[in-house]
Amino acid sequence: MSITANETDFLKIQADRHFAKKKLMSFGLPVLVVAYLTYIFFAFDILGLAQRFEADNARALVADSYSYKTHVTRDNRSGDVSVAIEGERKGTYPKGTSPEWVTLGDTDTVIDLGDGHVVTFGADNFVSYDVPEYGVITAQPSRAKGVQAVLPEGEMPEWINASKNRMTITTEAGRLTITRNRTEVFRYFTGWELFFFTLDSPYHGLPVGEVMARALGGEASAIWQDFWTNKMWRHQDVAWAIFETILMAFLGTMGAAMVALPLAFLAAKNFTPLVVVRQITRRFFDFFRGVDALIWTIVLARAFGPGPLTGALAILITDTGSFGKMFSEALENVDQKQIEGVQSTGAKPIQRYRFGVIPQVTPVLMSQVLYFLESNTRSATIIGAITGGGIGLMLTQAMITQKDWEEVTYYIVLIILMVMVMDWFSGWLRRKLITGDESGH
Amino acid sequence: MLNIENLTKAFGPNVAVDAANITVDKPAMIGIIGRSGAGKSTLLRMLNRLSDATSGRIAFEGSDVTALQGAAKRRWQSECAMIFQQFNLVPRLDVVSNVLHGTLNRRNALATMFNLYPNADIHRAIDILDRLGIAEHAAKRAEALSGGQQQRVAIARALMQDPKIILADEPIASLDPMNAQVVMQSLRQIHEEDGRMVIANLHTLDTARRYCDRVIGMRDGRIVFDGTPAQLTTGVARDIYGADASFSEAATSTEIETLDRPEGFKPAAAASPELA
Amino acid sequence: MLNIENLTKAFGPNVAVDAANITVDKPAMIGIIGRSGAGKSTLLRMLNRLSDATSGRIAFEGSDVTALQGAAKRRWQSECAMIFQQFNLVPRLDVVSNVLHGTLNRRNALATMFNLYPNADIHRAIDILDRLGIAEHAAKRAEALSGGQQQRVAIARALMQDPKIILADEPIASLDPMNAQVVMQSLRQIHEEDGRMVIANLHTLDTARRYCDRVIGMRDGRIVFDGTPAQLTTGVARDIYGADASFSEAATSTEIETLDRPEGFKPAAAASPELA
Amino acid sequence: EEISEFRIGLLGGENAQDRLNNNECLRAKTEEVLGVPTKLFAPADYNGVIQGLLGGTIDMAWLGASGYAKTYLSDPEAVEPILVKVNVDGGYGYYSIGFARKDSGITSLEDMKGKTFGFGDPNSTSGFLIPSIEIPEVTGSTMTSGDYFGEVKFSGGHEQTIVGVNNGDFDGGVTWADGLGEWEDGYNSGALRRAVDAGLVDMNELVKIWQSKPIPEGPIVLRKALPEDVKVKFTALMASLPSIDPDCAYGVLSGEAKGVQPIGHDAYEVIIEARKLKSN
Amino acid sequence: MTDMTGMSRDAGGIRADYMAQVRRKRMMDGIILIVFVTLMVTGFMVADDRNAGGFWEGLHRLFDFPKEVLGEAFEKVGELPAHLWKFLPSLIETINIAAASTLIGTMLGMVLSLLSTRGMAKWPRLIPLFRRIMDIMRAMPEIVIALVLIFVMGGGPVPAMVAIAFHTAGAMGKLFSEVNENASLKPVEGLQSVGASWTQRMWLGVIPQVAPNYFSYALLRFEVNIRASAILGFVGAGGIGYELRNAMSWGKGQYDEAAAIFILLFATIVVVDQLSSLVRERLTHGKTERKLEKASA
Ligand SMILES: Nc1ncnc2c1ncn2[C@@H]1O[C@H](COP(=O)(O)OP(=O)(O)OP(=O)(O)O)[C@@H](O)[C@H]1O
Ligand SMILES: Nc1ncnc2c1ncn2[C@@H]1O[C@H](COP(=O)(O)OP(=O)(O)OP(=O)(O)O)[C@@H](O)[C@H]1O
Ligand SMILES: [Mg+2]
Ligand SMILES: [Mg+2]
Ligand SMILES: O=P([O-])([O-])[O-]
Repeated sequence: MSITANETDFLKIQADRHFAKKKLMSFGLPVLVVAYLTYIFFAFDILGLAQRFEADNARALVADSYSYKTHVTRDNRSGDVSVAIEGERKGTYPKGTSPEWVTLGDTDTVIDLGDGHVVTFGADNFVSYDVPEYGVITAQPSRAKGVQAVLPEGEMPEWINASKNRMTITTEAGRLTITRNRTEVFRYFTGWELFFFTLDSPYHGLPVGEVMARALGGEASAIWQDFWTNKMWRHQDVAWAIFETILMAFLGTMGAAMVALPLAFLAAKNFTPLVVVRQITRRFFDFFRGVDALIWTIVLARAFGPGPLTGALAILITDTGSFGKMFSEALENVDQKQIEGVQSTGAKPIQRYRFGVIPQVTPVLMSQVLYFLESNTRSATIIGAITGGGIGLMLTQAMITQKDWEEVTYYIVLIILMVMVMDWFSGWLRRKLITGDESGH
Repeated sequence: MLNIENLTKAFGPNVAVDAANITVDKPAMIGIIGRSGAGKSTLLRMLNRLSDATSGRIAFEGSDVTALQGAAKRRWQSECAMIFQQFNLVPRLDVVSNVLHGTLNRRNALATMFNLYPNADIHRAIDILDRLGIAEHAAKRAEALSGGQQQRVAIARALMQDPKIILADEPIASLDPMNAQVVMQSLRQIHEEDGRMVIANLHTLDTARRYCDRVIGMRDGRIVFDGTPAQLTTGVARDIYGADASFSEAATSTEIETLDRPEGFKPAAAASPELA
Repeated sequence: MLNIENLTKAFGPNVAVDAANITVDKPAMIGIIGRSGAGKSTLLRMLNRLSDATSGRIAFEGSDVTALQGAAKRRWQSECAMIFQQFNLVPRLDVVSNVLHGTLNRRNALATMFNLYPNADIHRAIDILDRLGIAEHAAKRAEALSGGQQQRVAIARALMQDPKIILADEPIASLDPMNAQVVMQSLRQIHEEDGRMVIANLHTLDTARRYCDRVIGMRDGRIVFDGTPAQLTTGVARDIYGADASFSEAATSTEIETLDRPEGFKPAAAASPELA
Repeated sequence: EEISEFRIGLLGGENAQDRLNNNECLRAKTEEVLGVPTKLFAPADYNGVIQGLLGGTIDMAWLGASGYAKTYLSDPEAVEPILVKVNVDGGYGYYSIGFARKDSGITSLEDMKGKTFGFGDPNSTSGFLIPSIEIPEVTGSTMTSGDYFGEVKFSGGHEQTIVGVNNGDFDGGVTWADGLGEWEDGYNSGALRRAVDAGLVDMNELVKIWQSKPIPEGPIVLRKALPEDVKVKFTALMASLPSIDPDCAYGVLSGEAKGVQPIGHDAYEVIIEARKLKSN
Repeated sequence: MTDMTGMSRDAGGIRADYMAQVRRKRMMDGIILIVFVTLMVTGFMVADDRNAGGFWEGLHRLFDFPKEVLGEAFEKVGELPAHLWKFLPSLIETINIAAASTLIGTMLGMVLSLLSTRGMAKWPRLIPLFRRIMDIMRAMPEIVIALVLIFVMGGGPVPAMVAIAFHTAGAMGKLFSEVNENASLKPVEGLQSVGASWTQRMWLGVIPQVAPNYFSYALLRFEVNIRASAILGFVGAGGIGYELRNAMSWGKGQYDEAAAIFILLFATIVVVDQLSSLVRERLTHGKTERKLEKASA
């Protein structure tokens, strides 16, 4: 026994106290966290939110992201029937043509929704919908009398929503809406329709092999043209938008790095002994950084108007603040020995910086710049949504109008890919430039 | 009580332990010697189930240790304490907490995360530290201790497990001779006083000779010697180490006495050797 | 040619160099000894004009070095090369680039910004490296070299300056004995072959004795000894180092020979000391 | 003086790309008429276009009445109205429509007491300015949150208001419609109609709770600093657009219209006064 | 010193080799420089061309907008305190969004990072899976998630919180796993040898080692998230961003409010920034800074 029993007892009491304190600590932190989250739970009204949660919307969103619908519409005033993908003008079938599940007759139009569901547009605005295991629903909308629906006997099922002037029938096969002015049928399909070619293109609906064969047969540029200018998916504009986004990030980040580097010397203790200059520079950095790129965008919009340049300048200003701070910290950490070594040879101050300082800080600076390049690609998406440029604007607008969720999905996938590619690219550059540089000129 | 049968571990084409057979009938202090790469660590790690055997079997008191999984495996680990060359303590935590880690397997996981150790355990931890002569460091962070003290904390953690077997993987290799001695003494004492089985990898012959009841020699994964220290002649040692006649035990010695060698003082010579 | 008169440097109340007077008439190899804090580095730094003297004067070949400013001061620095204990190279740049830094003062600033050195300079740099026996490392990064090699690169940079004086601030303090010898040999050879003045701070007496023509001893900022190595008796050394009679030169020696001391072998003792 | 470029600003309300597509024909025609490169810009909100006009980076836009008022109040010398869209019925007005969900049981502004009310964009005439003046006349109270309505919020735009009401985020909201046609179709044109056409809402599930007095259609404006001949040429182009290219006019004027007719600053004095009233 | 007396046999060869290397290097440097300059210049020209207003023509108007805002703010400086008070609740909401999402995101990121660090992962085979998950979480801009959630569950702070937390989890997961890689596995093995479960090994063996770094990163992230939550307010997720957008877009007449909001936002960011650098300094004694650089290098 190295120490007396007394001392051991003392140690035990001490340890007990120590552990009591530790218990308090290890309890205190989680308790604080839980308390805060509880506060948030109530402050943010999560319960109320759960009630308001629109499962329908979520379902619509998910369904729409991988499917599309084709509208068959009859104008009840003129009697004209049109078929359009997503109900858009640019997806409309040329007059007199239709997909094979729609049979255009002289008076009757028969729409086969599959699984035995058949909708028929008859004469005088008459509509009938044969729902298997339920019966036939008919209606004859007119300006004077409203929709005039006739349903099979029994209680009206909840998938039918009818009032005097409007009726909507929603089934698994599709949806029928009748108002006094219009009768409209939706049929849903899986996939992103018209992704490659729109209906007006001769290549629409051709099998891949056939298109390939034609491409080899000298039609490649026409095929590319039809795909590239696809009105529905606008691949050309999307490509430009992605490019603009990356351009904003690139110009902003690199520009900021170039502006920040000389300024950082002014903010570094070991290079600028003057406290006033240092403090002023630092406060400027704080200001540039503290005002978010978003606000800079608004400020700059007056001078430069909407567009990618404004976004790039906003990123440039914010990042000058961030880089300025980080660069000056890196500069404060430089090894004085190397500088002194260069200085002792009688080098001029600028040479001292060039050989004593720059080689030391390049790896740090470079990796920070490249890291920001990637993260700014994401910021540029958001800034674009506000200044009017890039993929961000396309995305937010598609979301706000809340219809083309397949386009939203398309943009989201592209954005994620873009950011991941930039992440990979900046990582690759970092490895190439920093570790691969053997002589380090 | 411990039966190792044809225990084999292969890393790819490389066989680290090759059909090892060891039988231990009653608690003993066993030293395993052999040169670097002989498979000593691998053998101990399989015993503690830190790594899985490729084939073969370990049986302890009748039960098949190699087959244990999940909770049962962790149960076994708690009965078979391990001491590492690098101590493997949590450096930022205090000594008592490190020792209390020995009880983790017995205690409720959630409780241990909140440092809810029973007071009795805390007191026992201090008693064990006291037994090993480092009670006064109880409240310090493990990283603040010297190597020898850290290794004793590791032993304390092992004792805290109240294990049937203590495995020690080169427990003194990172220590200076003075500390090495203290640590080996502690292990011996634990064996003698508590009657626990101790299996220690050692890389010096003299340590094995002095502290162990039985010495096992390994070479290239195979057990090439198993006997009493007395049977471990220099010739046998050369076989184990694959050394030639120039082999001298002193090269591997960690005895304190051998360090206090008299030094002849020689004034700086004026002649300078040719450069290049 | 070099006249140091009453050179003084004070850091606040602390006088690092106190009215030093040194006169050198012809290129010599001078060693400055003294214990840590004696003011050796400060003296050399004032000579190179890395720091300014508080008072006093340095004159070289008639011109007042202490008064130089701007371009003239940098001109002087280029004529008075400095070698540092920690080499002070730019580790990420290759060896030749580091050596070429010796020409910075002579070359156009803009050209050097883009690493545009004349080919003749590059060739000379490689020749110098070759002379110092490290030409084969020319293309490597400085940080990839061993300490001794790095110090030779630093010497190459100094030689690249084609200086009249080479100042070396404890050039071998970071090196192992083998490398220390190579570096000191190089400095001596440069002195002898090129006839350049070398002033080296040294912290071991035997090095100063072996390589220098003249030894200056400093204590607490003052020059307390100035003479030939032969005059540097153990008594004088004790004075310089402020040591008592137990002072033994061996303690500071970096001689290779003194390391190969014979070792007595003593077999392991069986007795084990009590635990705790 | 000469211009090197002509820049058209497009107000929100549709997919940015749809807006660009709909106005592409106008861009091409303008380029032809003016002989300078012409570009379209579609910022995210009303303010984006207004800032462009104020800063001189956008030369022409079709503003809402309130948007014009804002531009005028910020800088009277920035823009001048040239033309206004005339509806099929010959008038040039539309309405701000208050609406709610049918299943909420709300049928009038009285029922909205203590409930959440949604405006659109702060710069919208029908989505904010007019209702913020006319609704208090009905309720006899201010539009401040807690005064009459439990909470008053800006949704950000007409589309967001409709979706917000439909989702229950707002108990009621205001948006624009031409007031012609049937409720169940979402009227002949307007934000409701677009939402119905897109399948976003079912008018059966909504009820009208309020309607404003007619609101003057917003003006097509040109930057005042433009050279006179540019103004003349462009005005002529716009004025003749419905007759020379009805399809293009349909896209540019967001639906059926009888045509456009000249209009001056005076027509918006009322709106400007209204807007001044709302500024503190 | 034989080789000091004259040029050694192979010095000529070394010379030639080095000169060749210098030439190669200069050419590479030149090419990189030209490529970079070209990218910058043409990039600028393209952006300038696609922008409504040009850079040079707009430059003199740079201060028009700030002048307008500040002019009005100064005019009505008396109302400023009232405005500040009025918008304080929105600011608190914004800070709460940032704090809650940082907290949740960090905790999630912690688990993800432990699951995707070699030597610590509970299911080593799933490491690539967890890494990809983190990549995707990181790549997803907050605004995208927020807008989708606003559609599904309506406006308010929760969509913003979830969106930011999601992104934060991905970002922190990556940073944390870099920290984990520098942590010693010895304590983990030590705990494994006593029969500790995975959770115990992580909590007692890893967390104590990495906690200061985690904490420092989390604080840094908190700052970023305050800005992010202000931005999301701009697109309809509540908080101070919503107020700012309304005031800003109304324009003249409410610029004093915009200025007040701006002051609040800016002050918050500066305060948090200063506080967090203070705490981080204390926490790691400058250790993390260096680690950060290493990690990013
Ligand atoms: N995780 C592993 N993966 C691959 N090979 C391994 C691994 N662990 C050990 N080995 C190999 O197994 C053989 C035995 O290693 P082991 O560590 O058991 O030797 P040792 O006797 O403990 O040596 P030392 O004295 O160096 O600790 C060696 O050849 C080693 O390279
Ligand atoms: N930059 C400085 N600021 C303040 N005091 C200094 C500075 N440089 C040196 N000193 C002081 O001046 C005295 C002499 O220092 P100097 O470095 O010249 O000693 P030295 O003989 O080179 O010692 P060493 O062997 O440790 O290098 C010391 O007391 C030191 O603390
Ligand atoms: Mg081993
Ligand atoms: Mg010194
Ligand atoms: O100004 P509005 O067109 O939105 O009424």
